[in-house]
Amino acid sequence: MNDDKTLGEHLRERGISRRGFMKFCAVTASMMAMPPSMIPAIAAALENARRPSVIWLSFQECTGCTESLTRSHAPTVESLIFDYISLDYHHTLQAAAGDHAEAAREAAMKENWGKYLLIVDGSIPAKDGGVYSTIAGVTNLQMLQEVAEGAAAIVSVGTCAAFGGLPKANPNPTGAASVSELIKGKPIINVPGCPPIPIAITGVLAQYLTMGALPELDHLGRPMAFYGQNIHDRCYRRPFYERGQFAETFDDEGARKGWCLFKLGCKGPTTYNACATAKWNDGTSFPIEAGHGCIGCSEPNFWDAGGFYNALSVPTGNTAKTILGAAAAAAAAGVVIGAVNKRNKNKAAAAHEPLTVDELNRE
Amino acid sequence: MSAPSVEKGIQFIREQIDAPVASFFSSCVHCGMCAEACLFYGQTGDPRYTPINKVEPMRRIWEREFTLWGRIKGLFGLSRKVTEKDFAEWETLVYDACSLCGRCSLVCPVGNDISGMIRKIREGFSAAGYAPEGLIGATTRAIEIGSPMGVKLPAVQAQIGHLKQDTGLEAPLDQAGAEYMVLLSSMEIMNFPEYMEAVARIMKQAGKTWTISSKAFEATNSGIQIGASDLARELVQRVVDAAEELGVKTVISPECGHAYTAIRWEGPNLIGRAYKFKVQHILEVLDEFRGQGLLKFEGKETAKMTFHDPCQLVRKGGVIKQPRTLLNLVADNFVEMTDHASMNWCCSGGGGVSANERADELKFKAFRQKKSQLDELQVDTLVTACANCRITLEEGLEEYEMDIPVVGLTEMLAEHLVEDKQEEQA
Amino acid sequence: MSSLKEIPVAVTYSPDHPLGTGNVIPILNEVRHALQRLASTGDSTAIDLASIPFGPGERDQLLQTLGDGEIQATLHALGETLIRETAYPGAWVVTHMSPQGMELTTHIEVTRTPSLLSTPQRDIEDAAEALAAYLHEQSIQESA
Amino acid sequence: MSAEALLTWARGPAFDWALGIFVLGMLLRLFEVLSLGRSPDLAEGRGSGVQGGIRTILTRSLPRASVFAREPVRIINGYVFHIGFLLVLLFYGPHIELFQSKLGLGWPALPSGVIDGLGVITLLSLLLALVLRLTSPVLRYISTVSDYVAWAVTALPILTGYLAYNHLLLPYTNLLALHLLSIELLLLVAPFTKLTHMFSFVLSRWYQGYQAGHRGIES
Repeated sequence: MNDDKTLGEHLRERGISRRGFMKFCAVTASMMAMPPSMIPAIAAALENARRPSVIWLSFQECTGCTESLTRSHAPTVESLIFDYISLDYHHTLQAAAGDHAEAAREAAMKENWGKYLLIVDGSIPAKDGGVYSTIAGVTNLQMLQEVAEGAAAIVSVGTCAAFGGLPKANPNPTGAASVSELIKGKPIINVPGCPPIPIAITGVLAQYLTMGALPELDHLGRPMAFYGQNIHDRCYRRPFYERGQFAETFDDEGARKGWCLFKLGCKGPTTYNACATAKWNDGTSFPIEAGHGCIGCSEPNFWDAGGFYNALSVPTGNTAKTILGAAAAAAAAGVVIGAVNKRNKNKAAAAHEPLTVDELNRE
Repeated sequence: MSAPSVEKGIQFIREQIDAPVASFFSSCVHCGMCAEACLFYGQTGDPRYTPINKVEPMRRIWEREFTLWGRIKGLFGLSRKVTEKDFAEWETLVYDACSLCGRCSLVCPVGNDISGMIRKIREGFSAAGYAPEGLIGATTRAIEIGSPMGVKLPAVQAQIGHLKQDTGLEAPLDQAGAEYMVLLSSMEIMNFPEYMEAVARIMKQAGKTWTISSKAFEATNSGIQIGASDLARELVQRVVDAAEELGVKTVISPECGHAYTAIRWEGPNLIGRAYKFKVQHILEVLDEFRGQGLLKFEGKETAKMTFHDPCQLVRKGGVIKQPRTLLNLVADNFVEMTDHASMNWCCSGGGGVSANERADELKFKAFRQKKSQLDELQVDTLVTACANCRITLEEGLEEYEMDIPVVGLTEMLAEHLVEDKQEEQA
Repeated sequence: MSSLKEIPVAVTYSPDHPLGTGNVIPILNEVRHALQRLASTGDSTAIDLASIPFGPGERDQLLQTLGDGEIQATLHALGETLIRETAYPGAWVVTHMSPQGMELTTHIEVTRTPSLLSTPQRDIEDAAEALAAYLHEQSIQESA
Repeated sequence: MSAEALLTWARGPAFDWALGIFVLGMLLRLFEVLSLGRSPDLAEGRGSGVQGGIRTILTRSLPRASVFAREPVRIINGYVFHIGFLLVLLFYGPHIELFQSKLGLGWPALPSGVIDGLGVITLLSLLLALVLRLTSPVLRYISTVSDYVAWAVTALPILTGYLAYNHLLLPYTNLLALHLLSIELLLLVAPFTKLTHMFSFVLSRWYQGYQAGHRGIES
């Protein structure tokens, strides 16, 4: 592949017709959650896009994010992009192994210093000097710091890289941290989810590649295009919530009728993601449509946010224990206070010197 | 001399604070409804007269001394001690601007007995030396002479003599074994001698034995009004001793509101035991006689008349139906005031206000409430069953130049008794 | 568990009473406005259905309501793309599929002719050139 | 602290502490009241104190006609607030879920839109209550700082709940956290203000009613 060619030239070289290119642009626009009116602009941008180098680092992760991406519903179109980008390092996908792999990474870094895109999945163990996870003898922490230094931008794919995810869950034995906690001074895009919706990953990559710019981000560094609205607001079960119709168990009448899953612990109201619109498995469905509440996987600390099956309005503590404890304390304190009050009253009564007429009449 | 008496006042208030008082203060939400029920606030618009504000010193003592929160606030200097200044400032609120009518207690949405608390806080004010002259004088006379107006036994004996002379009716003195012992209020001895005559007639027709005690003829109890339980106890004890010595079955409280409260409700609690006799208001007795068919009435008043409910008898005493039943026996044109029975308006002179000359101006202002009720009805005669109400009403009517005669219900009934002349002659 | 149908708890709905967002009617209204605009000013509109949340059955209901019109065309490039006019002429449904036959995106286009149907300028030029080249080659062969 | 962490804290330890202090505080207040005792009424009674107590607990919820005529707005507003507050508290689905999960006892919810409207009405009635408190000479005179604190901690949960439900001003996560925190503030403050009346009104009505019942008088 010739590095000097634009994406447009590259596609035509592969025999893609102009109609095919427009189709590609239409699909890409949809993928980036951009309105169809943007298709001509996207076409112009893609025509002139230059081939970037991408390094993908995987740390404390389960490969679910990579699975999500590679098994997404539009492999062919995406493969056009991934064929075009130079994915210079990715444990799972690359053919090279061992020293060869590391050498490839270092070569790519050197060659594209300051220009390559760094994608990270998995959290980074930061405790005890990062000894809990190493690759080729290098700690994840060190590798991240080295590679991040020369990156133009970083995309944290998945909740682990974005927010620490499961490795960071209580009691967080490895001191797992997110990329943004460890790397400062670089543009970082968080694409959280466990895993993220494939289209959110490809959409961000496509946008970076085509527009060469970072998308608009929310306060947690997530692209607004995919994480701008909460699940609850776009949920097709929202009308049931409005009417106060809730499934009480997973197999009751309400569950069968598709009523709101709020009471079963759905975290839709506090979760910002595109599941309700983009959906999963070729647009088939998403968790709520399948009958299970949202677990809020694209939010920080979702694992420790009070249990998947507790309604958001329900405090997470052991309320009965709290009440009993407080009542016991009250009983103990009450005995003391009662005794003090009684003593004060008895003292007052004992000290009572009857009021006399003489006293009344003194001046 | 003043500092220790304030201490005594605070200590007396402390003694009065019990679970009900604590619950009342815990419940108060400062909604201000009690003000809307209050005669004195209603006629002056002065927010200091809001009933719950009248017991503010008591609330502060309760909070400081009987709540954890108050103690914590005290540690940080966030709560003020009740001082001499407070006693001075609240004295008029506690005595002049409250007739203990109890209307506020009935409207309080959380059920606070505010008027009951004002009765209690007066214990501290009298002990601290912050009580009105008039009430101190009345109480002193009651203890030392036997009657707040200074009436002595010879005056009663003279009245008994006049009665015998004028009507031939007997009023037995110190007759052991009589069924009823009749108490009189000094007002009745001095201003309304008709009452004794009425009782004598009624008892005669009903065929009941009765007596007046030379040791305890006085029904009123200034100790209750000034809020000095130690003195009120002594006054109640005199009546109890006399009644038990004479062995009567029932003591009859006269047409006097607070006397009924004193002897009927507070008495046993003051002396610390139940009585060996019953206590009834004269209207209760009359209604009982009527029910038993012992009394026959003739002729009916045609004048338009209404009944002024004495607070202590009606709202706080529960004698509500009896006066109405009895009144209807002898009146053709009996009408009710808009707010009557349990929600009546006080005459403005109850709770010691009428004995407190300092409060006269305020009392007359407050009377405008009764005036407006009467203006609305346009009656010819005002009937009541409390000598204190009666004198307050008469004074108020005079002040506002209204010409409505005020009569006692017992006397009016006595006038309509069927006289058996022959029997009398025989 | 071998198939979805064996899961005992299923959300029950019928195509006549789809569950959910109530987005069908608003989108039909949007199409109506777009048609009016097209008629008066000639401006085209496109709606990406992927950006709109639907409840079960709602999308089907929308497409069923729009129905089928006179034209159906298939584009063969990067997989098939189905272009069909709806029962409301001027409103088109364009469905892009992958070479494996999976749906990628569906647009409702309100336009006189979907742009994919008209031949791109450069293709025409290329076609002219290609044809010229072909004829030229033929003439060489003939002369040879 | 991020909104997500704040929400987790508000739903977890913060709620436990607030509830614990609420229970402890309220029970202490109860002990404080009861420990003072009361002497029995030795006067010969005319009726049942118990009946009187129960009767007053029930009937004191209704206004006296003559006072109602003087202050209809204040009294009606009082009803609007209390009924509105209780309906929102007890009949909003997510609230019921809380009771159900903690008490094991649930009941049907009102439509959320109705609750939304009730929230507005309740909030307006609280505003009116504040205006009345500030404009009525009596209320202004007897009001203390504590009254305004009690007003504020009562209004906040309704306000934040309304904002959260309607996704106004802030993201829902922040608002839900604030809503929970405002409730926790209410729980913390309640035992130390007049808000104790939520329980003690039963006692005070009982005491007056008991005495009245015993004496056979109205209350």
